[in-house]
Amino acid sequence: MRNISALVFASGLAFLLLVITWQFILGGAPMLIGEAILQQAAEELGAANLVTSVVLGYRGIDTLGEIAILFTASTATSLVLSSIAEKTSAKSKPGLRDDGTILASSASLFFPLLMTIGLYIILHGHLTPGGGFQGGVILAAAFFLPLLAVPGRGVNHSGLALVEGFAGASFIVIGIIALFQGKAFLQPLFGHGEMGSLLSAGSLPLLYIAVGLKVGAELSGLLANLAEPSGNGDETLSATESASTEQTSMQAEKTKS
Amino acid sequence: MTTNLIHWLLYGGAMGLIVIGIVGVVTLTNIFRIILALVIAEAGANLLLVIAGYRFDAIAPILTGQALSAMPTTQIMVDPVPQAMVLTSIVIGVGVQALALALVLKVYKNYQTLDLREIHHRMLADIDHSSGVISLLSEEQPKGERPLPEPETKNVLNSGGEK
Amino acid sequence: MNNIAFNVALPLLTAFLLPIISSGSKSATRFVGPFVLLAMLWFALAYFNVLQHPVAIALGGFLPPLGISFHLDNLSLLMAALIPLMMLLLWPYNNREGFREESLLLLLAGAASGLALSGDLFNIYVFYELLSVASFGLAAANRTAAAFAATFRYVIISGLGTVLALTGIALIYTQTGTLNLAHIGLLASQLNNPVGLSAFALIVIGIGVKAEIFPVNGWVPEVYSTASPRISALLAGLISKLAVLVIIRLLVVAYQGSQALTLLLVLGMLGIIWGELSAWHSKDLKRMFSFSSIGQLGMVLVAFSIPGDAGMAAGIAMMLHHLVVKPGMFLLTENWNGPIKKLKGAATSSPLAAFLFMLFALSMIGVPPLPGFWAKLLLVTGLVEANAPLYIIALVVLLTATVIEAHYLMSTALKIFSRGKKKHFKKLLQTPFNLTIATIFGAVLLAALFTLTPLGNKLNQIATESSDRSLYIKTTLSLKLPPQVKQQVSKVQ
Amino acid sequence: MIWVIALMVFIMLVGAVTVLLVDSHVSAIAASSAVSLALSVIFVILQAPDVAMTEAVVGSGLSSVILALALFRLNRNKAKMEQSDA
Repeated sequence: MRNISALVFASGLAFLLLVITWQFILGGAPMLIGEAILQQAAEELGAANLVTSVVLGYRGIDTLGEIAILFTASTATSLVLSSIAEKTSAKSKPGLRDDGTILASSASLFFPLLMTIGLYIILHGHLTPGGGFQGGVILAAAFFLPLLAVPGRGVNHSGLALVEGFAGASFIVIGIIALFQGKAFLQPLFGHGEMGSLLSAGSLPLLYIAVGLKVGAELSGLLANLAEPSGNGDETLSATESASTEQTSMQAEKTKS
Repeated sequence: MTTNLIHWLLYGGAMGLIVIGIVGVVTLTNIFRIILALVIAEAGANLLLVIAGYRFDAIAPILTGQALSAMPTTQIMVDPVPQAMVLTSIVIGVGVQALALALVLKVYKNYQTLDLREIHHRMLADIDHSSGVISLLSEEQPKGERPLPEPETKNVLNSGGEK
Repeated sequence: MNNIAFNVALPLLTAFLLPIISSGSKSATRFVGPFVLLAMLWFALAYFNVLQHPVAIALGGFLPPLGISFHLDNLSLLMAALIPLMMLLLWPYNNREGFREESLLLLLAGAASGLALSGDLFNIYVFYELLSVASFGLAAANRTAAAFAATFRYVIISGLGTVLALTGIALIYTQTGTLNLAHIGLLASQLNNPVGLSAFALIVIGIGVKAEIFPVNGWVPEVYSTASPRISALLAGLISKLAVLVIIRLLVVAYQGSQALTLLLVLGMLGIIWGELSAWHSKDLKRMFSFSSIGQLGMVLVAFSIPGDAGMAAGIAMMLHHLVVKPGMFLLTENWNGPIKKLKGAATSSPLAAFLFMLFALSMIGVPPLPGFWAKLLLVTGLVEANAPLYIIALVVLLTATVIEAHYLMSTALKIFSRGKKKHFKKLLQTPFNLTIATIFGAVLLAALFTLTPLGNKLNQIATESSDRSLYIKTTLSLKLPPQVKQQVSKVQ
Repeated sequence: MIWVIALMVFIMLVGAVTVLLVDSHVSAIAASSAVSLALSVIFVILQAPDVAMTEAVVGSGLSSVILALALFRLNRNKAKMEQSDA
């Protein structure tokens, strides 16, 4: 019954989408704001990569929302995966198989290389393709590789949280500074500099560094959370025990207080 | 002619991905596979967005070489706005995917199955159980396949603190 | 003057810093959240007092169709003020587990404010996603097996909705070449074709996951009965209204044609039928309230599908009424968790809770002097005046639903007030906190009863303002259209 | 160029169908990774280098790693359970 209605829904949707495809005007969209941005962006923001001008300039608050989403996802993931009492320490439980020293040493060889590439991509985000997200992912890979190669090595979660918190906060603080200077929230600061040079495009590179560090720290945290075992199932209430969670949690609270 | 063909190919590809993904989400029963289907549908929507900003014979929206000095540039560029949007939506997708996988791990640990229908039945049984209502779904269930946990008959409100 | 952006920036900033704060001092963690919410309330109310006519605010200093703008009118500011208010009422003051739930709630507050204020389609999508992810975390926060399974289904249905909404936004972009709502409104004629309309349908169904709209509300009963009552109250009371707000903005600004209204009407009617019938059959309070929430949101949708000011007024009235009543009801379930059969004698153990239930139930059914009656009256008169076959059918559905609603709520009330063993409900006296909050909701409802005239006037003012399409467009685009866009627009039209 | 696009769209669609139909989870992850790779090639052709880079790094890299990690833990849970059963 459920399956049939689901199929009807899906086929209806497929039909709708196919009809839409048929209706498309071939030859492209009107591109009203796109065209205007192409004309103005270089002058207004001074970033050679116009996508960066859109990501951090015209649609800066989207990017804020996006890093907030990553943060939320990683908070929620750790809420879901961690044990209630947070007693199980990650270090005592090796997460993955030990694959020997070759992997371990090559991982430590790769670490600085990946870090350099990641930072390079972040720093040149306003000039060439790439930027905070892509570089951040590579940073996360750099952190995660040793963890994969040397099982049992714990992750410094409080360090990650520190980087994550301050990177995210500095994005917003840069936005608020603009507000205190009488500009709009998230309005780019400083001058444009010379187009195409590393020190150009005002505060955009700073924003991208913040985004890169935050994305890197968050994804490392996510990966580490998924890789580490979180106890042996004793921390969640099992199916039959869950009958009266609310009452038990209330009880627990009472005993605590 | 070729431009038309390219358009059809691209739109067809994007719509195809969306439809395949959604059909997968709706029909599959393995919860791990459902996440994969969702990822595919998202990829289709992203492609659709990028196509929306594409123009023929245009270059990427990055100023290089001579264009840096000669502003505004004379070359036609593709629309940067959908590209920025897709950047955002790709990263969002990964966050949601990680959260969904964490939930899958937990669900599997608790119910020892990846079958969505079975999980749904057991979840409903659990809810009935915790609210003290005896399962309403017993007639819909495949009888004899695997027994549901017997709902307790004693009053849950009173048994709360016993554990 | 631009400090409404703080309503988004402050909660996000605090949420980012909360892990660091909590490693420093535990007590600071518990106070900083309510403090930020108070600040948000203050910012929203400050604007509310000053605002004479709608204004638009360009974020990042880029003029609207290019940059993102916030649209401030009475409706969006009302929501922006209600968000911190509801959060303060439903804040987990007694939570000692850690900072994560507080962090998620703050993120929810920031996302909700962004959603209420934003005037840009893709920005709305981003905040909607943030809202979703935060609510996933909160829904799973109970950490029972059933909560995880319910949240997983919620994530999948929301993910499906996300894909549909994103597809819809992409379609709108291919048709109009812009993302700003006001600019889309200016180019609305471009959307009056199959592609534009299906884009609307896709967005309605996609965003409708949170608004509990008919085909995508399978998660509602499961999540609400596995999450803690506070979270259910928040999701049903506040978050669903924000999703509805997005839909009506899109409807008012870009889709004034009858097809879009018909779509909403049909979805709303299906929601009413499905929700009320399921509520009728349900055997425990939480699920009964979840299903009746679906039914109520169906009524809200039907109200908004009535063209003109009348529909807007009825819709907003229904929305606000549900926003007060449903959280109160969910808070009561904390103590009355269990089958309805076993509620016998609940009234003797706590007369206050029983009185509150009676008050909420009567108002929801629409018994004359209570606010719920006036909201439903607006809806009924609107439907009668619309005077089209479909609206008459909707009227019949609505009245039938009211009868069903009255039946199941009153039979529950009879159970509560009948004699029974007292000992079942001892816990009620031990957790007075939720009951206090529920009492506040009840008091608000009663206060509304005594200020009906000023409320009605304000409601009409808000309704006229927010159903005015040209006002919305003018407000945002009066910030000056960039020259290139102006040329292109004149070329297109 | 049209042949490249046609090939990539073909790979993408076949990969997507494979994800739904193939039995093994590992193959499904590989197929979804292939979809992402083909997609990033299309993004390059569509003059979207930023998006292509993100899709390659996130879609076929990070996403597959996350999926593989989750699968690894699922399998280990399964193995543990079978042990305790036996």
